[in-house]
Amino acid sequence: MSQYQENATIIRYEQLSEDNIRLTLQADAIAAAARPGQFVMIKTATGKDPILRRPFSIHQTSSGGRLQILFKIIGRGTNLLAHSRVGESLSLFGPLGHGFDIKTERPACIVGGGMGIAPMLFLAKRICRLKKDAAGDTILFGGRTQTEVEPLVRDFQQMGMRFMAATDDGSYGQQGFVTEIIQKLKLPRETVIYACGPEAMLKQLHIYTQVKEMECQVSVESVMACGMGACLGCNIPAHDGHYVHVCYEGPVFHAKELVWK
Amino acid sequence: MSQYQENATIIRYEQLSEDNIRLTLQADAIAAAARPGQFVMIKTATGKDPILRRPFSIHQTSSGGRLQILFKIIGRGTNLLAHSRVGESLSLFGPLGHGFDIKTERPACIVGGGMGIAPMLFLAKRICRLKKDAAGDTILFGGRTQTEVEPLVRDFQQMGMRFMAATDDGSYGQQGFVTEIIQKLKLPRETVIYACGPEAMLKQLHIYTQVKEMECQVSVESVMACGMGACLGCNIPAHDGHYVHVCYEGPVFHAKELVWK
Amino acid sequence: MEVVRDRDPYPDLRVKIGALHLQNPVMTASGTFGYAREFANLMNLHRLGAVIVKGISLEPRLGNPPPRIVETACGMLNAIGLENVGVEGFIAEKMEYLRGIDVPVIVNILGDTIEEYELITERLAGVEGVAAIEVNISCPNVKKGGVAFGTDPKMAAAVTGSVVERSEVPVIVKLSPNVSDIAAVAAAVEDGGADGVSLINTLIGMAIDLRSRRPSLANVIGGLSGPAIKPVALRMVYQVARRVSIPVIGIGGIDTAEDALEFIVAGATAIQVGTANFINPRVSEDVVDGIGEFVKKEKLPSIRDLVGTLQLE
Amino acid sequence: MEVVRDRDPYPDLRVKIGALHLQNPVMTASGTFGYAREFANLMNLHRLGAVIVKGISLEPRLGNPPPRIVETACGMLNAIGLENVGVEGFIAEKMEYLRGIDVPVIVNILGDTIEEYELITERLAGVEGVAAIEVNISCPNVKKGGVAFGTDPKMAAAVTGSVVERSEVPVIVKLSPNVSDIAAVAAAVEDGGADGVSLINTLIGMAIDLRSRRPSLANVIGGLSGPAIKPVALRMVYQVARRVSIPVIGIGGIDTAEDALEFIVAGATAIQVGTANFINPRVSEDVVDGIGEFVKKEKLPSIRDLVGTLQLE
Ligand SMILES: Cc1cc2nc3c(=O)[nH]c(=O)nc-3n(C[C@H](O)[C@H](O)[C@H](O)COP(=O)(O)OP(=O)(O)OC[C@H]3O[C@@H](n4cnc5c(N)ncnc54)[C@H](O)[C@@H]3O)c2cc1C
Ligand SMILES: Cc1cc2nc3c(=O)[nH]c(=O)nc-3n(C[C@H](O)[C@H](O)[C@H](O)COP(=O)(O)OP(=O)(O)OC[C@H]3O[C@@H](n4cnc5c(N)ncnc54)[C@H](O)[C@@H]3O)c2cc1C
Ligand SMILES: Cc1cc2nc3c(=O)[nH]c(=O)nc-3n(C[C@H](O)[C@H](O)[C@H](O)COP(=O)(O)O)c2cc1C
Ligand SMILES: Cc1cc2nc3c(=O)[nH]c(=O)nc-3n(C[C@H](O)[C@H](O)[C@H](O)COP(=O)(O)O)c2cc1C
Ligand code: FES
Ligand code: FES
Repeated sequence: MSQYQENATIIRYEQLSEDNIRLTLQADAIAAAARPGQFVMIKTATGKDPILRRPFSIHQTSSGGRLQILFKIIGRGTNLLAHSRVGESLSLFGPLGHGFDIKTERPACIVGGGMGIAPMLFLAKRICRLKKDAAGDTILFGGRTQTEVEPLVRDFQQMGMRFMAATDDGSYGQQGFVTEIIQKLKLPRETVIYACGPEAMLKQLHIYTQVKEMECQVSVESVMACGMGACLGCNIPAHDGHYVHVCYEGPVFHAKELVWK
Repeated sequence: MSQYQENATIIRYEQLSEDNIRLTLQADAIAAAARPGQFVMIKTATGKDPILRRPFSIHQTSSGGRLQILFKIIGRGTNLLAHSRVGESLSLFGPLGHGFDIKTERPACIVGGGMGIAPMLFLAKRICRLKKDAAGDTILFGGRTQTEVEPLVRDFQQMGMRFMAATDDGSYGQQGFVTEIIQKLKLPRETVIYACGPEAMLKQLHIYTQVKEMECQVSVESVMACGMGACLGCNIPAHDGHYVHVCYEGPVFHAKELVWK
Repeated sequence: MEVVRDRDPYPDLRVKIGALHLQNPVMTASGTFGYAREFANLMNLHRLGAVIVKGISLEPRLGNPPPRIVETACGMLNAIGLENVGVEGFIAEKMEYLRGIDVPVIVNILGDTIEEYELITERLAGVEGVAAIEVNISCPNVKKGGVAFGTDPKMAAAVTGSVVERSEVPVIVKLSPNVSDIAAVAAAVEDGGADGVSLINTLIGMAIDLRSRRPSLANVIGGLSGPAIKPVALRMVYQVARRVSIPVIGIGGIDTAEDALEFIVAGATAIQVGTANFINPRVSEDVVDGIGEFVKKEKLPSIRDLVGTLQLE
Repeated sequence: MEVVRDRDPYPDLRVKIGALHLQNPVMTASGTFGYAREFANLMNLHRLGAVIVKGISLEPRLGNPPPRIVETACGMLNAIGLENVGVEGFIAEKMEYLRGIDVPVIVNILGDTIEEYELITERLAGVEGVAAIEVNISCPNVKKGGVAFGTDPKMAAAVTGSVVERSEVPVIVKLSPNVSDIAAVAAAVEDGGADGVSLINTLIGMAIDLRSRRPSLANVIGGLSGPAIKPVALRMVYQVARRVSIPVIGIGGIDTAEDALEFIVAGATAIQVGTANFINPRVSEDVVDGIGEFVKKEKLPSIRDLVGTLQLE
């Protein structure tokens, strides 16, 4: 696995909602090497404050070396990113971590909750490319409200997979949590769940897939200083009493490897 | 003397040369209270690095609460300012320090070297306003090259004072240092010299005015943390063996009060 | 708890340092607020819990030659060299204005010998408007200065004792962070009779100008302050608060009400705003407002109920 | 001065720490560079002066629970808790790759007792590819850990002595900044037989999450690193370099070649890049380049001619 550090020019800036933004970057080397579920580390400040880079999943790559990130403004770093402009350049390195382990011979159910949808566009596209027919696959996208979900729907609908959206308040798609909806889907047992989102959601999926004896791959988060295995700061408890490190042993894990409080 | 802290909107951005920039800010209270030779402290970073504000002379104020600063890009703070855009707002407080002591009944010779020209537009305008006739007054503006000097010439020529420009390389106006030119002017002894610029220039003017027994007011610089008398960090040696503090006892001093190495 | 004044009774931000009553826990750190007057144009002085003035010595001091300050990453170094008007000059020139601001005035004092501390304390005794004394045993700028006192528990206790003995007002001892065990110094100072401890003073640091290969400060070394030192200050306040039973006053990189509240959670009864005054002259007032809003939002009976509430499992 | 390799003879950046010869003065600080392999994709490892690996203990350690890191103003706090594979695991799993990178490998070691330090040293003796040992007597993260050794000159000298006795390679002792007089500890360590001292390790700090009123780190306290601590590090390097005659290795907030050169001017023979590796994985190589350009620009015979050239009047 090779990694690169690039100064990537911002070639497109999309404000998807009040606090959700999508940036398209020209990052040839990283885009070419990236696999679904991997992430990049981005410097958000020009000065030394905030000093650490911020991790962002690779939302999508396109021929021509383009790479997209989709992010929510939650603090200082994402705020600075939100103030960046087309034409400016960002320092990023990657691709980092282990992505999803795509099982081409088995049906897929992709579950994204909130910003957890970020890596799923890349994943869905890749699955569609690898399989002749993705009609048996499903994408479940849950969010708080319409404004969070709607702007991304078209990108997913083009995919040729079954697409279902849900919002907590019912303002778009079905009303309820994706974890409730998935129960009703009667997914075949060999289905592989690929999920990213709030811990509560991932925990529910873990319990569900344990009961159904299904495979569940989850992309998780942690604080990170380096993103590439140097600081050992990104540990989370593993089921065997040891720790795993999200940046290089993850961010994608089999749900059963982790501890779910 | 009253001071104000304002978030001032940038209403005009002028790139006068590669590294000289003029910003026009809407800063009603400060503009209204300002006197020539005073300065403001401006926050250049959104984060905490660089942490300290930067001092800038008030270049000009206009009716309608507008205030201009003219600055050269020399480091991180001025670089950040140079990247600011019209519509954004800057935090500044002032007006700070003691300005020039204008002697309306005596001829004036304003000498600005390099960025030392910044406070002189404000001073020249004020002198013209206070006197019926400023024909007996002179403005001497010296710079390294044409690019530094030319962009400001028109503003000064409109003033109705005798205006003379000089450049070290002769690329604009007379060739040579303003300190040489002033010798040739045969200024009447009662002339008051108002000067701002490189220390070497100010020292020459001090020696010249000592010999001629003329009054010489100079605006000087120092490192500053607070700009308003709180930190005592801006001291420079005074002729009496004590220290004076540039931010509140200056920045304008009588040249003979200071020590010229 | 008795009160000096009952200005804005709710939110209840009142705190007590020994016999000293403050309307709120926000003070301005010595040397970063001049003699208060400098800020009168830019904020409402009467909103403060207390004002601590620039360190006062027995005789006037010229201070160090320039340059005295240099910016560092998220902080600054200073080597002012304790320039001040001296205790007589302070009483003659500064006290009258300070008496007028209607806020407790705490006089920060320093000396090169115990005798100097004693003489300054005696001179300040009975001076109207002096609400408390803060003893700087830690200023790192003057080589022969406070340092020795601040790093040795016995010496620290000795200075404390002789100042307390001569003072008619509460005595706060300001600790140096440049020690192996600040809690030990705090404990010694408590035994010496201090009514409270304030910490931290600046960390000793240095900067070099590569072009000239000279120190950036004429004094070579200086005191590091600002957000950069906040984690060290917070840790020391936490350690000291667990060790002593007198009130602890937290200082170090406080920029916002959140910063101040973190120090209070760590065990500080009150806090001081220092370097931040240079960047935002009305920050101390903003911090008072922010603490008030927090107390309301969290529905705390008073700010005192937040002191030392750090949750540890 | 003899050389190990004469790669790019000019500019001459070669330095010596005891019998250890480095092609340039730039090392990577322990715990911030993994086991080097992590950086192979993002920089040219062979450009480094030396690689210092994550601290190794006698037995493997799990380290602290999360969260282990938190960002601070121009810095970060870490409480990794010295997670490492243990000396056996290190030799078995990590050394082979490290032998291949063609750069001196310095093994950073730590223990809870002198005996542990001795056993690790004995185990490393004769292991091919170990160019030197850096003894961490200062890691502030594990409560019972290095701290005691690092703060007491006698203990520091004792550990040094017993490691030096058993080591076949040069021994560098890494000092703690959380002391009143770091030069005294350095002097004791020199007497103990150290070939060099490296400083500073992290300053002990703390951060609090106001919302939960909990420490931001599971370990409560952690080590502060990054640009925020550079002024303190530079001051300590300056003080130690004037006190000892063995080589001093400067560490603390080094981000650029300018930073590194300032430490060298202050008296450091070599430097280590730490936290900056996280922000720019190829920063250590950039620092090597920048130092080379400086030596050329200033027409210095070698980088060694810059060591301790601080101008004082
Ligand atoms: C592998 C990985 C991939 C990620 N991919 C994406 C992505 O594609 N899109 C996206 O929007 N975000 C993503 N994140 C989260 C993103 O990194 C954080 O939102 C970002 O670092 C916040 O930076 P900030 O400076 O804006 O917030 P800060 O100022 O650092 O923090 C603001 C507040 O948010 C909290 N916070 C900080 N980081 C996180 C986090 N990781 N999760 C939850 N709360 C946090 C802090 O505790 C603080 O209270 C990812 C995180 C990881 C580890
Ligand atoms: C009262 C006063 C009024 C001023 N008015 C103006 C003005 O109208 N226009 C203008 O362009 N500048 C003015 N200056 C200078 C201006 O404040 C500095 O140029 C600015 O602070 C530099 O900030 P920086 O972050 O860009 O540079 P830094 O990154 O802080 O410094 C970059 C380099 O420049 C050097 N430097 C820093 N400050 C100064 C200084 N004051 N003089 C010379 N070298 C310095 C530093 O040592 C460093 O080597 C004034 C200064 C004072 C004290
Ligand atoms: C310019 C300056 C001058 C100072 N002078 C004094 C002083 O005279 N006496 C004193 O006890 N502390 C003095 N200090 C230390 C501050 O009071 C405070 O303890 C320190 O700056 C840490 O707080 P901060 O990070 O909020 O600035 C000074 C600090 C600065 C920056
Ligand atoms: C995440 C992290 C882990 C560290 N682990 C160790 C260690 O295992 N052993 C050690 O001696 N120092 C360790 N350090 C300290 C660094 O080696 C260095 O001394 C310190 O970070 C200061 O340098 P810096 O400011 O350049 O980071 C660690 C530092 C960090 C940030
Ligand atoms: S973030 Fe540094 S090891 Fe994972
Ligand atoms: S800059 Fe602070 S007193 Fe002058």
